[in-house]
Amino acid sequence: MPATKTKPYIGQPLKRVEDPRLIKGIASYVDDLKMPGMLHMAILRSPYAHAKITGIKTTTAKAVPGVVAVLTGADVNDKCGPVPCAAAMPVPKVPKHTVLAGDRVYFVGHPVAVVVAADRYVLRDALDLIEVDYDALPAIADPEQALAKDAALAHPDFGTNVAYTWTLANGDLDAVFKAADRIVKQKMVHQRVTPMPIEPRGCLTSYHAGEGTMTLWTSTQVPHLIRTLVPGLIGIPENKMRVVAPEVGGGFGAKLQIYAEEILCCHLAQRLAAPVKWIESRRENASSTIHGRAQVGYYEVAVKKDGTVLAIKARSIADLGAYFQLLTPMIPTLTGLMLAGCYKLKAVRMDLTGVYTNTMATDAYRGAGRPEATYLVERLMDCVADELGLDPVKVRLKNFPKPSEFPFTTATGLVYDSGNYAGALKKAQQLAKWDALLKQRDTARKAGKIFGVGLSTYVEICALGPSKIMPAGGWEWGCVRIEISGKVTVITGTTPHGQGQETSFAQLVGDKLGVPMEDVVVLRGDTNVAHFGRDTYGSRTTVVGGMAIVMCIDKIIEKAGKLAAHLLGAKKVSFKNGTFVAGKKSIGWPQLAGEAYVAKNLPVGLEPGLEASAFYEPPNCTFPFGTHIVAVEIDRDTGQVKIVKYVAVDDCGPQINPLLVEGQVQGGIAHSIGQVLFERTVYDENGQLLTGEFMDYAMPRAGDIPVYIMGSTVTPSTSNALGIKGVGEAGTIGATPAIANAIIDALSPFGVRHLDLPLTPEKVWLALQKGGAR
Amino acid sequence: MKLAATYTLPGSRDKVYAALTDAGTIQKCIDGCEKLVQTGDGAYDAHLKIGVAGLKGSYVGKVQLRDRLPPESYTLLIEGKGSPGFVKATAKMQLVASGDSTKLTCDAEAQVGGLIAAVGSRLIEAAARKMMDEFFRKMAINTTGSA
Amino acid sequence: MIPAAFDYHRPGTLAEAVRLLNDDAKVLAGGHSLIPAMKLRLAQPKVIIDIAGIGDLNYIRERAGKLAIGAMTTHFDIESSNLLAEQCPLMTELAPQIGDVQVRNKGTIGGSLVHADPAADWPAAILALDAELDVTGPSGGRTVKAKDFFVDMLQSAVGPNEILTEIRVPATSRSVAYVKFAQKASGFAIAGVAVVAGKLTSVGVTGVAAKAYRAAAAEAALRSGASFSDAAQKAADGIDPLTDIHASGDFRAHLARVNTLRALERATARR
Amino acid sequence: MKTLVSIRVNGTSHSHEVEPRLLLVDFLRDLCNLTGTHVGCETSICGACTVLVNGKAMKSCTMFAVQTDGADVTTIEGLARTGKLHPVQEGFWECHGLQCGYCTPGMIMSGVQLLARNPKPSRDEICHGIEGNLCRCTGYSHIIDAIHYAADKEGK
Repeated sequence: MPATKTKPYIGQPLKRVEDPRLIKGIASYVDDLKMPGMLHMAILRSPYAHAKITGIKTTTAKAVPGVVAVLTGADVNDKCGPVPCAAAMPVPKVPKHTVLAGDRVYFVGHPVAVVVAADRYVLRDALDLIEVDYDALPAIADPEQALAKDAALAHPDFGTNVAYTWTLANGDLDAVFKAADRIVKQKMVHQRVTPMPIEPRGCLTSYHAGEGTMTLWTSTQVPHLIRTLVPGLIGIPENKMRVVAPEVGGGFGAKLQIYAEEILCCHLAQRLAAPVKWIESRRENASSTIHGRAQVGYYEVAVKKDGTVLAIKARSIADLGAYFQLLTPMIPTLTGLMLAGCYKLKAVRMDLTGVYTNTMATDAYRGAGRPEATYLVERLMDCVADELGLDPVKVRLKNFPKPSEFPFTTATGLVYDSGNYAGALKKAQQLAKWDALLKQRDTARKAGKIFGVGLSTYVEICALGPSKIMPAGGWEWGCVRIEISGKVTVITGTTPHGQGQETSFAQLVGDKLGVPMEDVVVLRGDTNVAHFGRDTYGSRTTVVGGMAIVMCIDKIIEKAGKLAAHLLGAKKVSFKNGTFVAGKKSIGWPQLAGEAYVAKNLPVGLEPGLEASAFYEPPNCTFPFGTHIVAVEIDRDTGQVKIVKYVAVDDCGPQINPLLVEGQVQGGIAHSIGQVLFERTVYDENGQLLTGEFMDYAMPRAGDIPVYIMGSTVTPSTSNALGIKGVGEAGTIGATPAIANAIIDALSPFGVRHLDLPLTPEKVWLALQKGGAR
Repeated sequence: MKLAATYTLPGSRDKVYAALTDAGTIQKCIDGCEKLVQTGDGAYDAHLKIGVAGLKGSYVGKVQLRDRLPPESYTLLIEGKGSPGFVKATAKMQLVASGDSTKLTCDAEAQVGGLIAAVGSRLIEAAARKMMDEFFRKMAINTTGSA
Repeated sequence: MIPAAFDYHRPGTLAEAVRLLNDDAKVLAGGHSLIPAMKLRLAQPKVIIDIAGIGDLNYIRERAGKLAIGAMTTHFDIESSNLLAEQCPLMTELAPQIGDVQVRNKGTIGGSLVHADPAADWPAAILALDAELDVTGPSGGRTVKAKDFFVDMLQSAVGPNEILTEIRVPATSRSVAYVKFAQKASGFAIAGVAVVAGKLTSVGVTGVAAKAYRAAAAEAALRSGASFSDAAQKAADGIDPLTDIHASGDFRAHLARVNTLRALERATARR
Repeated sequence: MKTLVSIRVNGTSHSHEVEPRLLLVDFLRDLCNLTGTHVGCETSICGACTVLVNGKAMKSCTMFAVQTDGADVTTIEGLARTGKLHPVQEGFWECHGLQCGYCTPGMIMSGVQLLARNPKPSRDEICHGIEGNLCRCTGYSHIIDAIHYAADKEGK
């Protein structure tokens, strides 16, 4: 019998169960998988942003010894695809997203031809030998210019670059704006960024002709969504398709997708009767894996003199790229949903125009539409404070809903489950030693330094989500099985890829079942094992995945209780710490499991076995929140920004594993540091991608990271029994405006009220020059 | 990318104009022009091996002379593509007599795509300028000879 | 990314290496400039001459009042050289600012110099120190002065059939400094300024223009008694600065001036 | 034209006839079946492919296998050869120094290199020591903790 555990696992900063294989280099990412007879696939991509293909010659490439196939759009587009978009949005004209280009290319990196060979080196040589003739066409790469009358058209057939318009309007906006003392206005550009997981995409496919089954191993966050959508695109029944996400080297939304290469790779495995592997190069990852953000907005806030914020109006242009990926047109609407931030507004309005450009599709990058909302709202709050001459902290405090007002319905129509925004703000101020920090700023400025302090108070929407608001089911599935040996197998329909749920779910199960964590194994990421699932994105895994597991545990305990009562000869048993007790008699899991499966002494009507599965349908999303406070110092001569203080207080409800929460928040903040200080995806005016490698796309390194002061408050969610909220994107959502606000505060003595990200040294230096710095 | 430059070439405007629009001379003056075949009036097919130092790429392309107003002006169109990407340039040439020499103003607009645009952005403008300077340096030697 | 195929030679002697060289061949030193270009297929040499097998190209020694550094000496070997730290501290100050640990462990000073990347760090120091560079070719050896070494963008004075063998730098006082503003993504210099302060202060600048240069106007101003800040203002005079997505020409020129002042101040504070 | 290349990897000799253009990382991954060394950027920036060549950390994506003929290479798989984790590996585990784990082998090898040269690094020295390694998940803070942990552990 295993040792009974005494201390609860939940709430402890336990080290991860998944780590040993990763730190020893013996984990299996997709490129680590090999199969006998395996072929490799490579894609020839367009160097043009927009062009007509007038001819493709493949004969030389085909003649290279070792080359198995060279195929173009004409060979494959009617056999597989198109690349699906699942966003339920009315869009009048949607380009058909074939897996390879037809007679036109619409962005740099657009797949044009595919080569297959047994040897990767030969494959690469053959790629150079495909000759494609292009007639260049005018390209458009800037979303705002795309709306100009004489703009080049991304898809000339459509006659316009406008993909759709979308409006969210609540409250009597006009009346509120009329009644306001002042309207504060600001244009903001949310620059395009590239997710850049360190592992690029990749997949391996194998078709078993005898069984008619297809297996796809792919570096994805969403094997289940792929299994739902891809079978129909490759002519395989859903129940003959298996999708496996092996170890996945980072996703950040870039792998919340179904890509042309995955479909193509499946098709080729069937067509060529051999396993086919494709591994993306970094340059392909930069050009042909989704990008994020890319919105331009004209924002207005109606305020009263005392700092009461009445309404926000947004006119936004979202750069969608040339094609729709899985959720492309939907992402900017999430910005609209979160437009009220953590404030009590009387009205909101967002008029959104989604535009096509000759660029890679934008889609869900960490935060997916919500960082844009928080950034714009929190920047606006500072603009309001600036214009009214008020303290930015007081402006925020004035407009928060009180804890007693929750559940709180926002002006955008969301129902925030629980919150104590002032509580998190106060805690952050304490940790930051707020008054001393402001004094430090005064002293620094007197000494001629450029020093700023900024904050953001954020709320975000997590645990996506109730099925009614999701494109294809927002539930989650789980399964818990007490094996005959008493070991516990947990299967989750979510697909964690670094977030650590093999650990946090084991903690949860260990506590709830009263078994040692070491006896719990958490399986994920294989549709033949996890029969159902809606996968990992939108900070949903712990909440919805965890709740599905809790439901399973409840079912198992109930069933085991019946068996225990029967075996103990009692009418009633109680359950505690893994043991069922009736009077002085007790029975534990190993015995119960043995009896349940041997099944010689079961109560009448009780099924053998100790396994339960469950679908959890969340009644609502969750709304974690927090406050980040940042202090920066700027080098007057170079414009270089240094973060000198960083305080993060996040409230994601009770924490199952605080170490993992801290890791998620810190990782998220790093993405924000990148976005605020240097990250940007650059297309030139002709649609050429200039940030196609790590040599040109700057990301944070260790030296860019400040020493964090981290804290938390705990306000349980009322949406689920665990009270948990999710934390995967909180860092990215809270940090961007806090860092930006600190920098703008530092520049405010030089007349700066707003600058668009990224705040590169040159941009900051130019602002200082303009503001009269020597 | 816009490139503008003024060069002074020895020789009369007629001589310079003739040299600038002569296929043989053009080929001699472009470093790495391996082949230049006339395909029509003012139209040529070119094979170029150009680049910077050890980083050279092979390009196949077309050269066209348009809007020819001898000896005052013409427009040069160059399109080339190769494994490192593609180049497309339009250059307007104005010739003005200046004593024994001819002053030539070149207003060029170039578009570079593919790999060279993605990884060479820092170097492209300087490389293009260098190639242009080199072309006219050689052209000057040529027009001196024929003056 | 996979390079195009090539023939590989690993000669044991310099003479053999020189004999193997031709227009289609490239010398492989540490490979940290050449291999990335080959993987991108921007460079497709038909022949690679790996000179790592030539035993006597990796050294740092004192000779005739100068410090002689073999062309195959890695950045790390320079960074950790006590001899250089004592006698030519600009070299040990600059070396750890190159790339990263892994790059410094493999990349060599010779390879970097011959590649003549306009944003490489070494050229600033080599120019400021008035180094001498020994080059061997089919007709024997020759010595090139630093000021003649950087011919143009990505083009050094080393011919296609020559090999750089040794770099000689003078012993200096401690009054030296290298101040660099790095391109965030690649770590290459946007403006790197090396100063050797003394009676005739020299200033080498890299990253700013198509090739590294001596800030002659700034040096002249210093000679005529200008203040550091006035002299530094001339650090980009007469230069056509590069522009790219990481920095405009104006900003590069500005940073050249800022870093010149900083390097002058830092160097002289060490007097 | 293939060349015979012999490399001692984690104490075991591996000899293969290879094309000279074969990258060291492909030699390790494809011919030695040591897939712990990863490829992230291919341009010598991200450091996921870091291995020790004769004790020095190098980026195996920017080296030809022929260049390491006769060398001693240590990969992530070779660090815990006796079955006991290297202190840096232990630090990464204890301090949650990894999430997706993809950059981790390279990051650990750089950590090993750092501590070999500087057993008691400051925070700044750690940052300098791992500046050739990118991590997109952790935000580095826990990685810095992990290397501190290893330094303390090795110092004891």
